Amino acid sequence: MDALKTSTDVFFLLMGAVMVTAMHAGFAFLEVGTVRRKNQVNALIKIFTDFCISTVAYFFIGYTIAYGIDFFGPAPVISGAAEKAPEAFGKNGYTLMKFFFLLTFAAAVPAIISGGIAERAKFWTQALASAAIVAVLYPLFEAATWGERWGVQKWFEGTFGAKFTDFAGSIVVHCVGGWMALAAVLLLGARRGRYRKDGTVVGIPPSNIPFLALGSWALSVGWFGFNVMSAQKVSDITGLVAVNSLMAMAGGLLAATIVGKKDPGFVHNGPLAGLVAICAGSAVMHPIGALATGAVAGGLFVVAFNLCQNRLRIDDVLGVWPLHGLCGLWGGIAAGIFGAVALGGMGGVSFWAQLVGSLIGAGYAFIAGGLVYLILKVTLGIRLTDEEEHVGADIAIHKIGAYPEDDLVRPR
Amino acid sequence: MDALKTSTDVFFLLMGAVMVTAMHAGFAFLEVGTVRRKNQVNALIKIFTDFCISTVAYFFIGYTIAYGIDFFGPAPVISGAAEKAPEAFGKNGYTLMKFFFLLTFAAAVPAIISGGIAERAKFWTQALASAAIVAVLYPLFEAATWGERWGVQKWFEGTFGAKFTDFAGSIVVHCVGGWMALAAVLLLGARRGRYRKDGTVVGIPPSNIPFLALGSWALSVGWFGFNVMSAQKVSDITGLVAVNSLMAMAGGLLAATIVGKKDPGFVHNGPLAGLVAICAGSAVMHPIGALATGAVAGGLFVVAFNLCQNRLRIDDVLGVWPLHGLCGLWGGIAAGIFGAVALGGMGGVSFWAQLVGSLIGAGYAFIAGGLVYLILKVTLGIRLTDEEEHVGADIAIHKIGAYPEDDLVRPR
Amino acid sequence: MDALKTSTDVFFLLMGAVMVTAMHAGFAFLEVGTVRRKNQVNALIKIFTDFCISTVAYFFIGYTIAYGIDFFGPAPVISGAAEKAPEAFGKNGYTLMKFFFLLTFAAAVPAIISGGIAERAKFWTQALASAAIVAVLYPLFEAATWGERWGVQKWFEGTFGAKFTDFAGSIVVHCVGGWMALAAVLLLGARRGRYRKDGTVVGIPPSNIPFLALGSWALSVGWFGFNVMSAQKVSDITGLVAVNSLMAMAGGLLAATIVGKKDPGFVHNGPLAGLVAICAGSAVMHPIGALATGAVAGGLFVVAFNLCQNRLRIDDVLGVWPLHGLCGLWGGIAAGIFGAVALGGMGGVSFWAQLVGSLIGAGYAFIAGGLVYLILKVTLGIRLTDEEEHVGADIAIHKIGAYPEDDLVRPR
Amino acid sequence: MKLVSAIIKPFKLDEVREALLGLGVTGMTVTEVKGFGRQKGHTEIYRGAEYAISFLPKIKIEVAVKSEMADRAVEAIAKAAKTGSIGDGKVFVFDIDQALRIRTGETNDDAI
Amino acid sequence: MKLVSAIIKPFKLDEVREALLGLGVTGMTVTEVKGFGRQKGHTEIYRGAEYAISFLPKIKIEVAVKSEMADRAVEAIAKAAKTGSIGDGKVFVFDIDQALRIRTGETNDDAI
Amino acid sequence: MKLVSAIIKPFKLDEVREALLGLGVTGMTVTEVKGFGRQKGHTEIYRGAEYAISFLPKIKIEVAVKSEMADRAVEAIAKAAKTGSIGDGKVFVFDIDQALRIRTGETNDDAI
Ligand SMILES: Nc1ncnc2c1ncn2[C@@H]1O[C@H](COP(=O)(O)OP(=O)(O)O)[C@@H](O)[C@H]1O
Ligand SMILES: Nc1ncnc2c1ncn2[C@@H]1O[C@H](COP(=O)(O)OP(=O)(O)O)[C@@H](O)[C@H]1O
Ligand SMILES: Nc1ncnc2c1ncn2[C@@H]1O[C@H](COP(=O)(O)OP(=O)(O)O)[C@@H](O)[C@H]1O
Repeated sequence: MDALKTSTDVFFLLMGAVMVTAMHAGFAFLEVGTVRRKNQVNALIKIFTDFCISTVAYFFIGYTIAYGIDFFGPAPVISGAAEKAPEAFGKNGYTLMKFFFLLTFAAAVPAIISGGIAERAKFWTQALASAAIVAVLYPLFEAATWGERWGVQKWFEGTFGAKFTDFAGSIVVHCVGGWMALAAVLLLGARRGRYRKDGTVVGIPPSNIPFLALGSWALSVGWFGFNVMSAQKVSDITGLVAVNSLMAMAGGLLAATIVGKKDPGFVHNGPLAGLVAICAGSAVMHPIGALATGAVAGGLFVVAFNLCQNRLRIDDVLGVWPLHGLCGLWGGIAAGIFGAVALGGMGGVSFWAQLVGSLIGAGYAFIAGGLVYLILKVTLGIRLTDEEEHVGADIAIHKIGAYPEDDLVRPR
Repeated sequence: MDALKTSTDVFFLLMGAVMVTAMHAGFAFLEVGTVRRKNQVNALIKIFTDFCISTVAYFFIGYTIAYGIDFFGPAPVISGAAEKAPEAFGKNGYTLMKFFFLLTFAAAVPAIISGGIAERAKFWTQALASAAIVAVLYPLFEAATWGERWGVQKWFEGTFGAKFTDFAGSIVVHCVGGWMALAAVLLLGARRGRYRKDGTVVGIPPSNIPFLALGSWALSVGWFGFNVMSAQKVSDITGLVAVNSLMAMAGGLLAATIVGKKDPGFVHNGPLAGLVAICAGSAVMHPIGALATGAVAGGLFVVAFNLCQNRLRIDDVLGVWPLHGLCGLWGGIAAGIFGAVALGGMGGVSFWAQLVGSLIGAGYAFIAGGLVYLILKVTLGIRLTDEEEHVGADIAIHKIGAYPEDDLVRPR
Repeated sequence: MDALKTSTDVFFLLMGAVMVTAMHAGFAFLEVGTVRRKNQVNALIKIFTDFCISTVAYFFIGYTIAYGIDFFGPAPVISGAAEKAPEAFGKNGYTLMKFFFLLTFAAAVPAIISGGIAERAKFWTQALASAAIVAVLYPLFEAATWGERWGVQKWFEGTFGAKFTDFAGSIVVHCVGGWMALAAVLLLGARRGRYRKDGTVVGIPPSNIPFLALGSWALSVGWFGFNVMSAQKVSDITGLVAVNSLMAMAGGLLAATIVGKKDPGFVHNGPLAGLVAICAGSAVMHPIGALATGAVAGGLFVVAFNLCQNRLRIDDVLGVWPLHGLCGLWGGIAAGIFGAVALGGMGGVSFWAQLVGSLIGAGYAFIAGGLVYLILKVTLGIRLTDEEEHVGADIAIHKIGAYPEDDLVRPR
Repeated sequence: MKLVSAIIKPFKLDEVREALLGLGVTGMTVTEVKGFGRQKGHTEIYRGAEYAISFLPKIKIEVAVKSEMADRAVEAIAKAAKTGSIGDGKVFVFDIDQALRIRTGETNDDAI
Repeated sequence: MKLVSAIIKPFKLDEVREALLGLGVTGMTVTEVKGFGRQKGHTEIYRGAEYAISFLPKIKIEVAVKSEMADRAVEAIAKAAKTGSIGDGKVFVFDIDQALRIRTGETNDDAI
Repeated sequence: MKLVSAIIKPFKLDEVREALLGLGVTGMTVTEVKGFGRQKGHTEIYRGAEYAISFLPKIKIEVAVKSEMADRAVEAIAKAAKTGSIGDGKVFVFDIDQALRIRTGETNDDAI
C-alpha cells in the first residue's frame, strides 16, 4: 500500500515534469513566432540550451540551496533503493523525481527572461546569466518560501497569521522571472530602430503567428502539470486546482480578446496571463474567483503591454514583464483576496502576507537580476554588436538561418 | 486505500483532460493548414476562443443540465474537502475534475463546426453559437445518454434489451458535432468562387500541409485520452480500449491512404476517421473488429468527402461532416455489430439500439444546429461580407495577417 | 489493492505508450525540417503510414514472436475480463496495453530508417520493408533479449556473470534501427548531386529549422515515457531513470552545442544523442555517470556525422546511423561502465556482457537490414527514378506539394 | 519586335493570359511585384503598434511580340485587366533590339 | 517617356520612395531581385557543409517618367540610395515606346 | 550600352553565371519569374480537386554590357542555358539610354 502510494507519487510527479518540460518547447515557439525571421534559430537554441544549463546548475548547486540535500552519494542511496538509504531520498527515487519536477520550474526563469531580451542579447553571456540565476539567485528565494528555510515563513506566520502562500509559483517563478527580465531589458536597451528620435515606437512585426500560437498552446496545456502536480503527492491532488487553472485560462483569454480587440498577439498571451496569475491561489480559490483573477490578468496584460511599449519605451520583446512580472504580482495578491472564505475560497491565507510576500519577490528579483546583468554588462558585455544585430542573431551566432534552402534560393 | 483510489482517479481524469485539451490545438492546426493563408490567424483564434467560451458556458449551465449538479457552493464544498461536503462532489475535487474532462468533449463540438464553416463565418456570431450549443443543446443530448436522465436509456433497455452504448462519444460528440456543422455549412453557403456557374468545383488549395499534419498528430495522440479516460475511474481502465483505438487509427489511415491514393489530406484525416468511429465501441469490440471499423471509416471518409465536394456541392472546408458526422454515425452502428459476442466482442450491445440511437443523434443535431444558425442568420448574420471574405478573415477581423514580417516585406 | 495496482499499471503504460506515440510525430517533423521542401509531404506520410503498418504487423505477428502470446482469442479473454482468462493476459487488458507500449518501440525502427533514406526511397517498397522488419526481424532480437527466449540471456549470465542489460533499448531499438538504416542507405546510394565527381560533398540545405526543432522537442519530451515506463509496472518506477534521462539529455545537448559550434542541426540532435545512449543504462547509472554518457554521445554524434558525410561519403540524410547506430552502441557499452558500483552505479552489470551484446545487436541489424533491402532492391526496386527524385517525392508520389496555395501562386 | 510590359491586379492574371492566348501569343513571363500609386495600401495593427502596408501586390506580365502585333496586345491586355477602379495598372511598350530562342538558336521574329 | 530602373539596397527603399515622391512622381513598381557584383556574398554552414550565398538581396525600383524628368529622377534615386559602400547598385534608363493607363485608357505622358 | 535579359531554367543559373563571368562581366541581377510557353505545366491534385500549375518557375537574368559585348553575352548565355528540350527560354536585348553607378556616380560604360 505504502509502496503503491510512493510509486504513484513518482508517476504523478513524472507526468508533471514531462508537462512542464513540454512548456519549454512552448517558450521556444512563442519566441520564434514573435521575433523576426533572422532571429528564429537563436530563439530555439537559446531556450533549449538554457534548459540544459539549468539542469546542470540546479543539480549540482541550486537544489541543495533550496532544500538542503545533495545527490553526490551513490545511486542506490540517492534513489532510495539501498536498504539504509536516508529517508530524505524517499523510495523509488522520489526525491530525484522531485528534483526533476522543480528543475523544470527553475529553468522557466531563464526562459522567461529570454523572451524579453530577444533579438539582441549575446549567446554565451546569457547562458552564464542563466547558470548564475538557476544555481544561486532563484534557489535563494525558493529556499525562503517553498523550502521553508531560515524562518522566513515562520516570520510571515507570526506577523500576519498565515504563511505566504504561493502554491505553484505566481511569485516564486513568474514574478521573479518577470522582474529579473525587466532589469535585463533595461540594461540591454531597446533594439536598433525600435524608437524614433522623437520617442515614438516603430512596429517590429512578428514573423509567424502560427508558431506563436503553437507556443501558447504548448504552454497552456503543460500548465496543468505546473499547477496540479505542485501538490507533489498524489494524495494531495485536487480537481479544484485543475478547474481553477482552467477558469483562469479562460478568463485570461476572453479578457485579452476583448480588451485587445482580437489581436492574435494579445489573444494568445491572454491564457498565459490568466495561468500566471492563478498559480499562487489555485488551491485556495473558488472557480469563479479564478475566472475573475484570470480575467483581470488578461486585461492587465494588454494595458500594461501597451503602456510599456508606447509610454515607458521599454523594449521587452515578448512582453514578459507585463506577462510574468505584473500578472504574477497580481496573482500573488489575488490569492489573498479570492482565497478568503468570504469569497467562497478555502481560507487560510492572509491578504497582507500575500501583498508583502509578493512585493518582496518582485523587489528581490529586480535587484538580483539587475546585479547579474550589470556585472555581465561591464565585464563580458551582454549585447550583440550593431552589425550582428543587423544581420540577425541566426547568421551572426549560428552561421545559418532558419530556412536555409529558402535562403539559398531566395536570400532576403 | 480508498483515498489513494480517489486521488488516482483524479490524476487519471486529469491526464485525460490534458490530452483532450491538447487535441484542441490539433483542431486549430488542422484548420490552419487546410485554409488559405489569409484565414490562418482567424482559425487559430476561433478555436482557442471557442474553447474558453465553452468553458464558461459549460461551467455555469451545461454541466448542470447534463448531470444535475452545480458548482455555486463554496470551494471546500464543491471540492469535497469540507467534512460534510455532499458525496456527489467526491473527494479530492473529483467531480470538478470530471467537469473539466467532460468540458473538453463538449468544446469539441464548436471545434468540429469551426472546420466546416471556415474562411467565411463571422467571428462573434460563431462565438455566440458555440455558447448556445455548449450551454444547452449539447448537454441536452448528453443528459439523455451519458447522464442517464429522463429515462431515455431505460427506454432503450426496455425496447431493445440493451442501453444505447456510446463509450467515448462517436455519437454524443462527433456525430452531433458533424451534423450540426452540416446545418451550419448549408445555411452559410459555399465560399466565394468555390463553384463555377456550371456547378463544377474550383480547387481551393490548402496553405500548409505540415501544419495540417501537426494537427492530425495532436488529435491522434490526444485521442487516447479521449477514449481510455472515458472509463472515468482508473479501476475501470482497460488496455482493450487503448488497443482498439490504436487498431482503428491504423485501419483508418491505411484505408484512406489506399482509397485516397496517398493524398496528404486524405492520409492525415484517415486516422481521425478511424478514431471517430471507434469511440462508441472501443470498450466492446475485439481489436480486429476495431481494425475493420477503422478501415471502413477511412474509406468512407474519402468517398464521402469527394461526393460532398463534387456532387452535393457542399462547401465543408475541412470535411467535418464526412469525418465526424458520417464516420461518427458509422461508429455508433459499428458498436452494435462488432461488439457482438459472435464477432469476438464483449457483448451487451444491441444492433437496433445502436442504429436507432445513432440516427436520433444525427437527426437531433441537424435540427438543433439548424435552429441555432438559422436564428443567428436572420438576426445578426453569420457570414462575412464579400469584401471581408476577399481580403481574408485575418485582416478583416484581426487587423493582421499570419506572417506580418513577410507581409510587410512582400505583401501578397 | 491488487486491482488498484493492476489498473495503475495499465494507466502507467498507457501514458508511456502515448508519449512514445507522440515521439513519432517528432520523427516526422525532424525529417520534415531536414529534407528539402519538395520532400516534406512524403516525410510526413511515410512516418505515419509506417507507424500504422507496424501496428498491424506487430499485432498479428511480431509480438507473438517476441513474447510467445497472441491476441486471436475473444475480447473478454485477451483483455482479462472473462473469469477464466489465462493469467498471461493480466487484468484490465494489461497485456494488450503492454503490446501497445512495445509497439511504439518496434515502430521506431522504421521511423529511424526513414530519416536515413529520405528524399529518394520509393514509398511502397519502404512500407514493405517496414512490415518485414516489425513483423519478424526486430521481434527476433527482442525475443532473445527482452523476451528472454531461447536461452540467450541465460548464456550471457553463465558466460559473463550478468545478463545483457538494455533497460529501454539503446541496443534493441536504436542501435538495431541505426545499423539497419546504414545498410539501407548504402544499398540506396547517395542523393543525386550529393557528391561532386572529385568526391567532395555538396551541401543540401535543410528546409525548415523550426520544424526540425519541433521534432527534436517532441522526441525529447516523449523520451521520458520511453525510458521511465520501460519499468512496465508502476511499482518498479524510479525517479533515477527519469533524472538519468534528463542528465544525459543535458549532457548531449551541451556537448553537441560546443563541439558543433552552436549549429542548429547539431544542437537539436544533441539531446537525442544523449537520450539514445542512456536508454540501456538509465536504471543502473548515477546521474553524473548519465551526464558523462550523454556528453560523450553528443560529441560523438557531431564527429561521426561529419566523418560520415565528408569522409565516408555516406549520404545518411538525418544522420541516423551516427545518432541511433553509434550513440546506441556507445549506450549499450556505457551501461557496463557507469553501471558499475565503483562509479556510483547500481551494479549488476558486466562490461563484457554489454560489449558483446551491443556488438551482436549492431552486427545482426546490419545483416538483417541488408538482406531485406537487398532483396527489395533486386526485386521491386527501392529507389525513385532520377526524374522523380528531381521533381521531389511530394509531387512524384503524392501529386501535391507541401504548400499548395503557395505553389499555385508562386511555383518554385 | 516589342516588349509589352503590363502591371496588373493579381486576380486578373488568368483573364489577361486568356486574352493574349486569344491573339495567338504563345508565351509570356510573369513576375510578382509590389506597386505604389494612387491606390492606397492599408494599415495592420499588432499589439498596439501600426504597420503601414504602402506597397500593394501586383503582377507584371511581359510578352515579346512582333512590332505589328504590339498595339493589339496592348489593347487586349487593357481590356482584360480593366476593372475601372483605381490601381488597375499600366502597360508600357519597349523596343527589343534582338531576340533569341535558346533551344533552337532561332533569332528575332522567329524566336518569339 | 523613360523608364528609370534602379537596383538598390533593400533597406534604402523607403528613402528612395520618399525622394521620388518629392519630385512629384506618383507611382512606381518594386521587385525583389538578387544581385551579383563586386559586393561579395557570405557563407553559411550547416552540419559541416558550406553554402555559398553568392547572390545578395536587392530591390529593383522601376518608375516611368516624362523624358524631361528622367535626369532628375536618376539623380534623386542616386542620392537617396547612396551609402558609399560597395553594392549600392545601379540606375539604368530605357526609352518607353508607348504607355497606357488601364483604368482610363489615357496614353503616353498622361498615363504616368 | 545594352541590357541583355534572359529567361532560363532555374537549375541553369550557376552555369550561366559562370559563362558570363568568363566573359569578364562583373555583375548581374536575377529575378524569380514564372513562365508560360510551349513547355506545359502539370496538374496537382488535392482531395479530389485538381490544380493546374500552368506557369513554370523560371529565372530572369539581366546583365548590362557595353554595346560591343552584347553579342558575345547573348551567345554565352545561350550556350550555357541550352538543354535542347522545350522551355529553355529566350534572350532579349534592349538599348540602355543611360547608366549610373550609385556608389561612385560613374556613368554609362564606366558604370557597368
Ligand atoms: N510612374 C510609374 N512607374 C512605374 N509603375 C507605376 C507608375 N505609376 C503606377 N505604377 C504601377 O501601376 C500600379 C497602379 O497604379 P495606381 O496609380 O495605383 O492606379 P492607376 O493605374 O489606376 O492609376 C501601381 O501600383 C504601380 O505598380
Ligand atoms: N552589369 C550589371 N548588369 C546588371 N546588374 C548589375 C550589373 N552590375 C551590377 N549589377 C547590380 O548592381 C548591384 C550592385 O553591384 P556591385 O558591383 O555589388 O556594387 P556597386 O554598384 O557598388 O559597384 C549588384 O548586386 C547587381 O544587382
Ligand atoms: N513571347 C514571349 N514573351 C516573353 N516571354 C516568353 C515568350 N515566349 C516564351 N517566353 C518565356 O520563355 C520561357 C520558355 O518558353 P517555351 O515556349 O516554354 O520554350 P522554348 O523557349 O524552348 O520555346 C517561357 O516559360 C516564358 O517565360
